[in-house]
Amino acid sequence: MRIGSARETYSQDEALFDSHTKRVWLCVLGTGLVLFPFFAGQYWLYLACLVAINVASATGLNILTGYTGQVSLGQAAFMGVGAYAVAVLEKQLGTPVLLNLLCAGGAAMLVGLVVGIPSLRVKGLYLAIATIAASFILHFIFANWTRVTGGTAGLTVPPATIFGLALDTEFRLYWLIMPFTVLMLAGAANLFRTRIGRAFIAIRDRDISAEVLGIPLLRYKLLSFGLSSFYAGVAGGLWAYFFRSVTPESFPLLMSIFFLAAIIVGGMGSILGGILGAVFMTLVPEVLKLMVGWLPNASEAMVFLAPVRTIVFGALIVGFLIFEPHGLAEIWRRIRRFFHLWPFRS
Amino acid sequence: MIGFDWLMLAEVSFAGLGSGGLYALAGLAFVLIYKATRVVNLAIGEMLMMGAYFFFAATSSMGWPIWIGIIAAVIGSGILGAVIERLLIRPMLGEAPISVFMITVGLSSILVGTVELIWGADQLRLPDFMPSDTVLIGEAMVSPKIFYGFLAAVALIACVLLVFRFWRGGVALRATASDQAAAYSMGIDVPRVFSLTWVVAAMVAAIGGIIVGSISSLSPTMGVFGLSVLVVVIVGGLDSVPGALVGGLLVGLVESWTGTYFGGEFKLLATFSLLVLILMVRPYGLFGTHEIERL
Amino acid sequence: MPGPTANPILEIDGVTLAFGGVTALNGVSFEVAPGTITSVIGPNGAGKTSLFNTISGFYHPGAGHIRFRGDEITRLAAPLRAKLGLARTFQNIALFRGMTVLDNIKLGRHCHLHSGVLDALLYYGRARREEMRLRADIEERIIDFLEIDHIRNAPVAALSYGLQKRVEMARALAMQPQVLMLDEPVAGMNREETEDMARFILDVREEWGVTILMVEHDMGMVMDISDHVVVLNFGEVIAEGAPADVQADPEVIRAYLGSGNVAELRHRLRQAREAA
Amino acid sequence: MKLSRWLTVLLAAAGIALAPAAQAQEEIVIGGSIPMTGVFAFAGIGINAGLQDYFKIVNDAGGIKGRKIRYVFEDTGYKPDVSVAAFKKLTGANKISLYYGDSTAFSRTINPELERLGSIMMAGASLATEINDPKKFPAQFMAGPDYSEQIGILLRHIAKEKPAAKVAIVYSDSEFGRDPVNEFREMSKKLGLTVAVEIQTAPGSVDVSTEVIKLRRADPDYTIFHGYILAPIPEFVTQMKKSGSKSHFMGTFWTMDSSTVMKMGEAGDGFMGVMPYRYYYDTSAKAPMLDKIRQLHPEYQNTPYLQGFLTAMLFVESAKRTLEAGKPLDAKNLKAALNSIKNFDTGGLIGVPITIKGNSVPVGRIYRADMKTQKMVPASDWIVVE
Repeated sequence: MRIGSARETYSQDEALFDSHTKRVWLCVLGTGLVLFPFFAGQYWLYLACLVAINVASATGLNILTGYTGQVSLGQAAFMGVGAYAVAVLEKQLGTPVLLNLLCAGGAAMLVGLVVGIPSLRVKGLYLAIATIAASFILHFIFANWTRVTGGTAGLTVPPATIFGLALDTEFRLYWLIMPFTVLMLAGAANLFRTRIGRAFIAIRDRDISAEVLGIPLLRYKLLSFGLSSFYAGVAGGLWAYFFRSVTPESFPLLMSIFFLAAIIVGGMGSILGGILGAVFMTLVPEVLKLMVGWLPNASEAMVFLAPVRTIVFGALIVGFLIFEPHGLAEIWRRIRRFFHLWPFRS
Repeated sequence: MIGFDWLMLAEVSFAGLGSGGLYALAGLAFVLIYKATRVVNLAIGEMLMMGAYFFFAATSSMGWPIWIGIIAAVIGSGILGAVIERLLIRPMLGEAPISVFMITVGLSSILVGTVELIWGADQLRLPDFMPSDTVLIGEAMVSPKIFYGFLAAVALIACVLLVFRFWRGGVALRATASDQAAAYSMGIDVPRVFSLTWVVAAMVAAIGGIIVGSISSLSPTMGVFGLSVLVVVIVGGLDSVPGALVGGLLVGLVESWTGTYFGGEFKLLATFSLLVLILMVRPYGLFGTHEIERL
Repeated sequence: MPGPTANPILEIDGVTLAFGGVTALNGVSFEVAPGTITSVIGPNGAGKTSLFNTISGFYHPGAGHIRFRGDEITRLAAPLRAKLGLARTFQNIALFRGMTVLDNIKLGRHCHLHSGVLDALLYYGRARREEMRLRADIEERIIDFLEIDHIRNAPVAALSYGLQKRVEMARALAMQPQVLMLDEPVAGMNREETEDMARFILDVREEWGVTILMVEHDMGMVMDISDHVVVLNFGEVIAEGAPADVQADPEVIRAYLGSGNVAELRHRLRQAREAA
Repeated sequence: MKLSRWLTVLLAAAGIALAPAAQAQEEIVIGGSIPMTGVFAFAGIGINAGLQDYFKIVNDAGGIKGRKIRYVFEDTGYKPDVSVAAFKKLTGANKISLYYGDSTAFSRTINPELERLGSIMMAGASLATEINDPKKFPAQFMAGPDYSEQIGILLRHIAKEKPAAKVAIVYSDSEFGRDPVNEFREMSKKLGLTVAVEIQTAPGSVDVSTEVIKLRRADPDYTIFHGYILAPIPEFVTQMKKSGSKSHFMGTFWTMDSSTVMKMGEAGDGFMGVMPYRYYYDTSAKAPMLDKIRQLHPEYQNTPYLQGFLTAMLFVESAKRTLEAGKPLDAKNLKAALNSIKNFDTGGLIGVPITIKGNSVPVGRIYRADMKTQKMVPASDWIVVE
């Protein structure tokens, strides 16, 4: 049980992790993340990197959809822009990794801004549909601007090299991907402690009155679009370094739906939600596979794995929307509250 | 223009109008749902797919005759529509339109998975039941499936429109569409109208699915068709039946013209560019109500 | 009628607003003197909220001018008006339900803050200092003042109607307004809450030196605290002046007792339909 | 003890705990990312059975130089990222020497990893032209002709049957579809054939009648379909035949499974295509290996099964040659052993002895659909691409 809080200054009260317990757990988590690669096998490292990339991208989408209320089904396509940017820069110019990743974010941001322009004309669902259109148009460009993108065969990406060290194993890539994700998460969390984050939420909750309170709608919607696609672009860049092969088919519409599902399941408008959702949705197929493995006639049941995965994916979206619209983050909060009051109330 | 193959243009245009008729039919199913319940149904393509699979199950697996197969598919889809409405859509009454939209995204995934679970992911062929001799309109040859598919679509659209014009349930639906609260106060059972709309739309979609499935083939990826339908209804206007019809034909024409004169890879590009253009210039579509812009 | 004020902070000059064929405002003119409490009254449907929406920049008038401290703002976008110092509350409360009370209030300061995206992502240096200053300022000047310190971390959705109104006022104050526009600040409140609110309004003027423009139905309160009253009916100003003068104006009485009721009825009907 | 030493001990302990269980020395582990589910499941299930069957045959006969084969695989659902995950999982837990991959995207994605590891030779379901390049893909091969070679075989057959014929290609707008289009163009020119038209179809498009109109205008003698499994080929063929076209229709490997072609119905009669292996029911020549398969399975086994089976044969042959030379099983040695295969008898799976110079087995034969007997019948001799 926890009683009271002894915060004495506003800055203590405004801290991201405002209690001692939270900070302790954060340290534990941080240590865990640092030690993880030394203990985990390459498969778990692989999953960890993939999860980290998905967390970064889902967090970007959460900024736009969860916090600003603009639904986008183009997140995967924006990741594609980032991935191609990295592939082209790394292949043709051989520029440094960090610069490439920033350029990837920048390129995706520019594209995102262009796509976001309809948001001044249309709202809500129309925008979602416009982003579907954008992802198909981007796919067309990836597949047919052969001179730059390598056409349908795509591009093969040389390994990221930092100080002459080629990051060609999961173990090494982990040290590139995980810090980036952590930084991006910290950035997003910070964002919502400031006027810009508040403006986003205001636009989501009541976009007209937000304007009267001094928030220029167009500018902030575009800003949100830009930031979200910047996140997608960097995540896509990391994706390119991770998979080392970028093709138009690497970023299907289904992947955008995956990210949307991740933030729905995790909890829209919550940084924690984006993390939980992306981790959960990335691992669900693995868990299902494990579960099928336990069945007595596993090899026969395996045939049903893919369809069941698809159904579970849809059912998670539907189930969370109907029964727990605030997602895993809310469930987490409830569990925590339970322990704060425990054993006096349950 | 000298040397321009006008006959080819005619044939291509007929083909475009033909597939446009199918778009219009699917668009109609979409608009029905939108008009009555304000749900943007991204799973429309998957609902078509379900109808086609029901038809496949009835004819190929059960060995029933074609006509019974069609009726079985329509009834099966109707039940499915009712179930979807009751289980997924009704709990979301009063929620943000975007949440309901995402429910339909999840629904499409559930439907695809179910189909894969039952019938597998392989491509299947529906039994041929349309006349297979090439149809001649003037000198222009038209694919029989497209031609009869178009006729069937037109007949069905006419049927649905007539029903909604004169049947009591249709009147209730239109009343609900124009003013839910007023419909309530006039004693119309609005939840039942919702349910009814989903049933009817699913039935219409089922027929669309049977035609589409027999023109190409049957597979769990058939839902992609729904994306073009989305373009159709945006172009026509989400809440406009004539919009869906005109939009369907327009999209069909645009697709076949670009496919012919630019190449297959430009088809989707053209469709979605049309969508973007409409969104920028006339977001509520060619015939849509201006109001719906404020979704 | 009193002559024009020497240096009005807000001038409404012949403002006309029409939706389709319906004229909501027709040549409305009046002035708001700095440091006063000016109330706009009138039967329902008289155009009061349309007037507020026009002043805050939702609607752009078909004719006429709006001037703020002598500067033309008729065509200015809403956010820029906010920055100039026009703050308002809403008739049907427009708080952001996804935020806490504190964040709602902080939001009001938006246009006076400067941190950019990079500052925000890093939350270091400028952004941090600015947010801390903001917090301190809000705590000391607004939260204490409006006596809402016990709910600062509560989500707004959980609050009572009266408290929500108060939070909305806090947010408007956070905008550092020169003119505070209150749209029915005490509607739906009981007597005690109304008295509290009236006290706050007077205190705001005293302590902050803010000019107040208010739409209100509670005649008791309007007559008690207003310096100047403007009466609208059918989109036109039918009277204005000191509370006592207005109260005695025969046209005002007629508007409220006579045809006004029909308009009120019609308006209520329309509202009911919109709500459904 | 100092912290650093503690850490060292801790890490070492973890290393022991998590290290793959020590392998029995004599086992040879073969891994696979197999699409048991998803759009490519019909092939994956067959491939898996083919691989398993041959490994069982070898193990029952005592293994490779006394070393038993252990085959481990994971389902991928035909998704490249899942395939990669499966690869990581399997290679993390086993010391794998040979691997079967399920798609071009996977082959390409995993290639740098294969080069880095240097311990695994991989074959796969991808017959992409790009993979058939020993310089870029030194550790990979395919147990059949690549798509360009398949097109080459088809065109050679056409040039022989009807010199200076008009040929057309219809392909899907995908990597798979676009793969051999250049080769089609160049080879047609080389063989003196006229390219009537090249038609690209949009993915997921419902109706191909506009494309049919185009194709009909071009009036080709031969039409080659590539980049599809089944749809929209039947629709093309039916509409073309109904409009009076005399064109012959042809397909490539993944279309050519007997049951797939038979689904075309009547319109499919006479449909031809390139097949690197003998069909299950082809008894026109002596084929001891096919007899063995028929013994194992009285029912029809599809062409992906044969592909898996032959891949397994080549895996085993390479491993055997490497071990016989007394060399360790790594990518370089395995690949060298594979490329040392000359005039190898496949037990009749392929009608001619094969020689593997590069990354492919450039042999094929034209088969034609006979709807009366519901079988594919040979329409040409075995054609070897030089």
